[in-house]
Amino acid sequence: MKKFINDVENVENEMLEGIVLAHPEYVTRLPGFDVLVRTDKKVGKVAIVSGGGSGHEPAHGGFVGKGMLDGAVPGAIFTSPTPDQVFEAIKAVDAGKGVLLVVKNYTGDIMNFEMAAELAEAEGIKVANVVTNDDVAVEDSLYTTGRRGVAGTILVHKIAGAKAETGASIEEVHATAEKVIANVRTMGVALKPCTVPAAGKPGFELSDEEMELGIGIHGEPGTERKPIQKADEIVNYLMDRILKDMKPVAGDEVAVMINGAGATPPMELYILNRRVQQILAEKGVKVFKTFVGDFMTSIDMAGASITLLKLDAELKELLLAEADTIAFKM
Amino acid sequence: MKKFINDVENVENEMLEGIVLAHPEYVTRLPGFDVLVRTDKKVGKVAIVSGGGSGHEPAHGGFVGKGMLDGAVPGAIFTSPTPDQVFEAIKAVDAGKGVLLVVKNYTGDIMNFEMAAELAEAEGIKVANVVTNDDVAVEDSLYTTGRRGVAGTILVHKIAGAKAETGASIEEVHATAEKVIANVRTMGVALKPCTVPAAGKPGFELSDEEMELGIGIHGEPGTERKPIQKADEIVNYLMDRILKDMKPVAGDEVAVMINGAGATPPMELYILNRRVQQILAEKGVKVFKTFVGDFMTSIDMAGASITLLKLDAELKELLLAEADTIAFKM
Amino acid sequence: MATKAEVLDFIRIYGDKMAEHRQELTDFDQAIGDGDHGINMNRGFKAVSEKLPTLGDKNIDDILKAVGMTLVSTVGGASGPLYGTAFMKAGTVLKGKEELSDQDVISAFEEGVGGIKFRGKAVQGEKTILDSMIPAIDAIKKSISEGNSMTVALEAGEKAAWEGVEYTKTIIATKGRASYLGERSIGHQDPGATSMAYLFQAAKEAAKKSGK
Amino acid sequence: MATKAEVLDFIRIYGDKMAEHRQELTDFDQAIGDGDHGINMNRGFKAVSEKLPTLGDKNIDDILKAVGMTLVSTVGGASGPLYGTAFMKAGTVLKGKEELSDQDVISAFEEGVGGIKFRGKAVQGEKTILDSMIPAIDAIKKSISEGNSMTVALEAGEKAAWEGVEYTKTIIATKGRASYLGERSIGHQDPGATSMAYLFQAAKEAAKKSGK
Ligand SMILES: Nc1ncnc2c1ncn2[C@@H]1O[C@H](COP(=O)(O)OP(=O)(O)O)[C@@H](O)[C@H]1O
Ligand SMILES: Nc1ncnc2c1ncn2[C@@H]1O[C@H](COP(=O)(O)OP(=O)(O)O)[C@@H](O)[C@H]1O
Ligand SMILES: [Mg+2]
Ligand SMILES: [Mg+2]
Ligand SMILES: [Mg+2]
Ligand SMILES: [Mg+2]
Repeated sequence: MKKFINDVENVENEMLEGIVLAHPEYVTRLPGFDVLVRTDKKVGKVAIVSGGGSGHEPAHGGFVGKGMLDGAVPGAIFTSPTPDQVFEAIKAVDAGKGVLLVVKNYTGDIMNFEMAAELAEAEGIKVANVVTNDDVAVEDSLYTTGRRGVAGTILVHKIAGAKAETGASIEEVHATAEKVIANVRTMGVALKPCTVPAAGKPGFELSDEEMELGIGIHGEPGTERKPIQKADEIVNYLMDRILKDMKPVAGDEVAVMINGAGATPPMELYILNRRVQQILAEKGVKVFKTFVGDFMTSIDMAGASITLLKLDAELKELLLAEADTIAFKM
Repeated sequence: MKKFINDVENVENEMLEGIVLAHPEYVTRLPGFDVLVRTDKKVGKVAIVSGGGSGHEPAHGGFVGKGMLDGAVPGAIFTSPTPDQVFEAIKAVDAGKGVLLVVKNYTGDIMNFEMAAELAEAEGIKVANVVTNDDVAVEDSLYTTGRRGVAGTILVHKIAGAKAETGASIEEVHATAEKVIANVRTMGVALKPCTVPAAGKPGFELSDEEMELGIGIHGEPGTERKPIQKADEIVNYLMDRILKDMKPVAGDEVAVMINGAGATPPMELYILNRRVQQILAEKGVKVFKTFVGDFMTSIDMAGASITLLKLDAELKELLLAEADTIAFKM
Repeated sequence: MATKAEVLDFIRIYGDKMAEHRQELTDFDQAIGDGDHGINMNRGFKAVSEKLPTLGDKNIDDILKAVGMTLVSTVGGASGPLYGTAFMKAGTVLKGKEELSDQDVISAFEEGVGGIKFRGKAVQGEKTILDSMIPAIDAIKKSISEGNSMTVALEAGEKAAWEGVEYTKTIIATKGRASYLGERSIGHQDPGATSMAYLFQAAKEAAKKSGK
Repeated sequence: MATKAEVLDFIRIYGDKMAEHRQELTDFDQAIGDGDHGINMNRGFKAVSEKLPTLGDKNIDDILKAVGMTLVSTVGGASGPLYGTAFMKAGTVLKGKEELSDQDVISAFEEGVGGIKFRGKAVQGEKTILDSMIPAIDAIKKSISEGNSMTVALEAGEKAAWEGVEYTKTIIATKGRASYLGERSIGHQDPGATSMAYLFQAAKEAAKKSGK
């Protein structure tokens, strides 16, 4: 394992220290907790809290700031944060208009955020929550826990955050977040696995000729392991799955996010994007806005995901609204 | 070689297509050339052009836009662009107030940009140039071509770009750029080499226990190959070299850039940053602003560099001035 | 009758088992989850064992609640809220007790499993903790109703728990991370069901030690 | 006298050599530079060979200038401006010529090396193109002044060029990428000096072929 770290037990904490030392103008750490909150707490608005395991940087602390999140709760690497941490975040960011929790659809995340919500409600704080589940690689059926929440979560942060910034009620912010979730779809692919520092070795093995299609953001298995293909063919496969689920029609408008998994250079992400845009153009689907970069990583995995979000007038306006965070500015 | 690419010969072109398709609101490609220019050409200001080999994304096309570059000329991977391409960029961005070329100190870059400048001057365009040379790993002596230009170049773009945006003359913009160059220092380290797509295999070999200190942005050799150490020890070494050269005193103010080489996740960059900030605090050097992320990559190298820029009142103001580009917003 | 000392002993024994089987549970989770169940449980019970010395003068209900809260705030993931809720709920039903009757023990288990069901929204047969816990409790209740001692009943409980663990190898996971695997989860034993079987093993050993 | 056909032949032969030695030059550059010198030169001369058919009715000066411009706009890196400038400068001094006297050939080489010195700001002994080019030109001038034919002079020139290449193994690079290596550049031959030695080899072969 080759990493810029000190001791494996201190990775999460030292990373948090590094973030706060780098960006004190954006984020402040709650003393004694693994919680980042906006340095310039905004009053008179619904607050938004998100989180999950660490290892997805810049998610979620990188999206704390004007127009996105008010608080981020990073757990241990790939492990959901505990309710007391989330509860502390909720208390810190609440400005009297309630707190929306944006949770990715994993059993652990859901239960821990739910317990935090119960604690907060017991203290009289209004809490609502949404569960993101954009990963089309996993079937959403009676026999699964449903689709995983992956990179599309960032667009929920962006749009719900913009809605909150308008002074909307928690019910309105909640409804907008649900609208994003209903319209956002993602699928990913990995070329090389990631290494959890404490594990010291990759979470799974891929030969030099293999890729894993439909990978999750913790390296969970996907739909297929295949011989590695050309970028365009990989995109064809992923887009096929996304479009089958999303069913956009000519004239629809979408936002596109090409997300890097941590060890994929921009060069490759742009080559993927090229084919994504070609396919959408062929289908007559209009691209309103494109984001390319590392938004929701899987530590040092070499891989990428494609996210499409179908837009209406409200989502378009909110997508372009001002955002000023460490890793997302608009 | 595991990469999201199609054919190795098309990497540069398909990447450029991908960039333009992603961000038409920021950059436009000159038809028939490998040149990106601002989509919203600003008149009444000095224009700034930079470039060099491809493989350093987001540099340089990612910094084209308000408050930074007016044009970027990406050559083949790790190969400086040819004079005709640079000349075309100069002609396209010139708004009558002259064009400043920001060139990294490599023989090839210097000669190709110089020839382009000669062509432009022959057409009556006012051209000035600066050569960035922030890499303290290479000795600056009579017996070398001087220090290499590396990640500090991005801060030259930012500050010279802000100066140009004020409507300053080309002489003024040039002087400000030179001031940044005189005050910016960088040193890098690699854990894993990069693979030029056309080569198909890594440019150098590092065993699982080794790192290369003082690495260049094309994987050029550095000062030492050593057994891999803890992040804090690596930072101690790099900072020692930088500070010895820069000699800041207590009370000085600096900007810090922790730059990722392409395959290094934010997690690790922030752990490096933590120690950088500790050292500066110990020395009484005040950190005015910190940037952490992939700014000047080396394709898919796992590595990082630390850049310090000593600031005065002018540089501080210009550093914070508005910038709106694909990869750098302020 | 179970004394407070026996309850504390049970918690200590279970904590030791989580340390001992840390790698085994993690390996089971590596196969069908994210490879951290043993790490998670061990982290939680290490925190519990640091807390135990401060709980000596508390009633049993407060002890169990404190264990649950500690698990909730140190384990994370899916098992933290599940085990944490189970201990907290068990505490709630034993309000003010310094000793437990057999019926109290059964009530505590039933409240615990109720907490897990409530929190995890799973039912038996989904390849979870419940698949060893529910049969174990049923076996204990049956044994006590047949007039056996709690030690004998816990022996029957542990046996049923391990049968439940075996059963998890034969079914598809439809809850938790293992559900992403679909068919591919068959053949593997569930880590959570396994850690729960060790809980009944610990309870049995604590009861045996007290010689009743 | 060198005819236009001989000049075109020289360019073709040199282009073939750059294709043939592509990997060798790249390997030399891998050792002390960035491993692309053969790729660069080959790319440039492939473009030149595509251009050549359109230059048949041009004068020699225009042919050389076109070669130089093609190199400049296709090679990039350090060698593009250097070789490109050399050909362009050589063209400039041969204005309007359809045939070249021995003196014309010498002038062309001298203008060429002047262009490289101007563009690269290097002097002899810095482990560059100049280290094979300058001794080669000196040898050619000496040979001609001794009354030899251009073919004989070019033979002497090539020999001197390869001696220059050998010499580059003994010195530290102080220009170009190899200069980052300092002492470590000793022992390796310079790729640019090598590609320049092939240029004199190509000139010699073209002269020999024409049988003069
Ligand atoms: N909804 C649920 N109800 C009951 N048990 C569950 C549920 N979801 C998961 N589990 C149990 O949790 C175990 C995994 O725990 P752990 O690995 O610690 O958490 P995580 O899955 O978050 O990494 C599974 O083996 C399963 O027994
Ligand atoms: N200033 C210079 N003057 C003359 N020749 C030079 C100079 N700098 C570099 N060279 C030559 O260029 C060669 C390298 O060319 P090439 O590999 O094509 O370009 P790059 O170094 O940009 O990759 C070196 O071997 C050396 O002979
Ligand atoms: Mg987990
Ligand atoms: Mg080169
Ligand atoms: Mg797990
Ligand atoms: Mg080279």
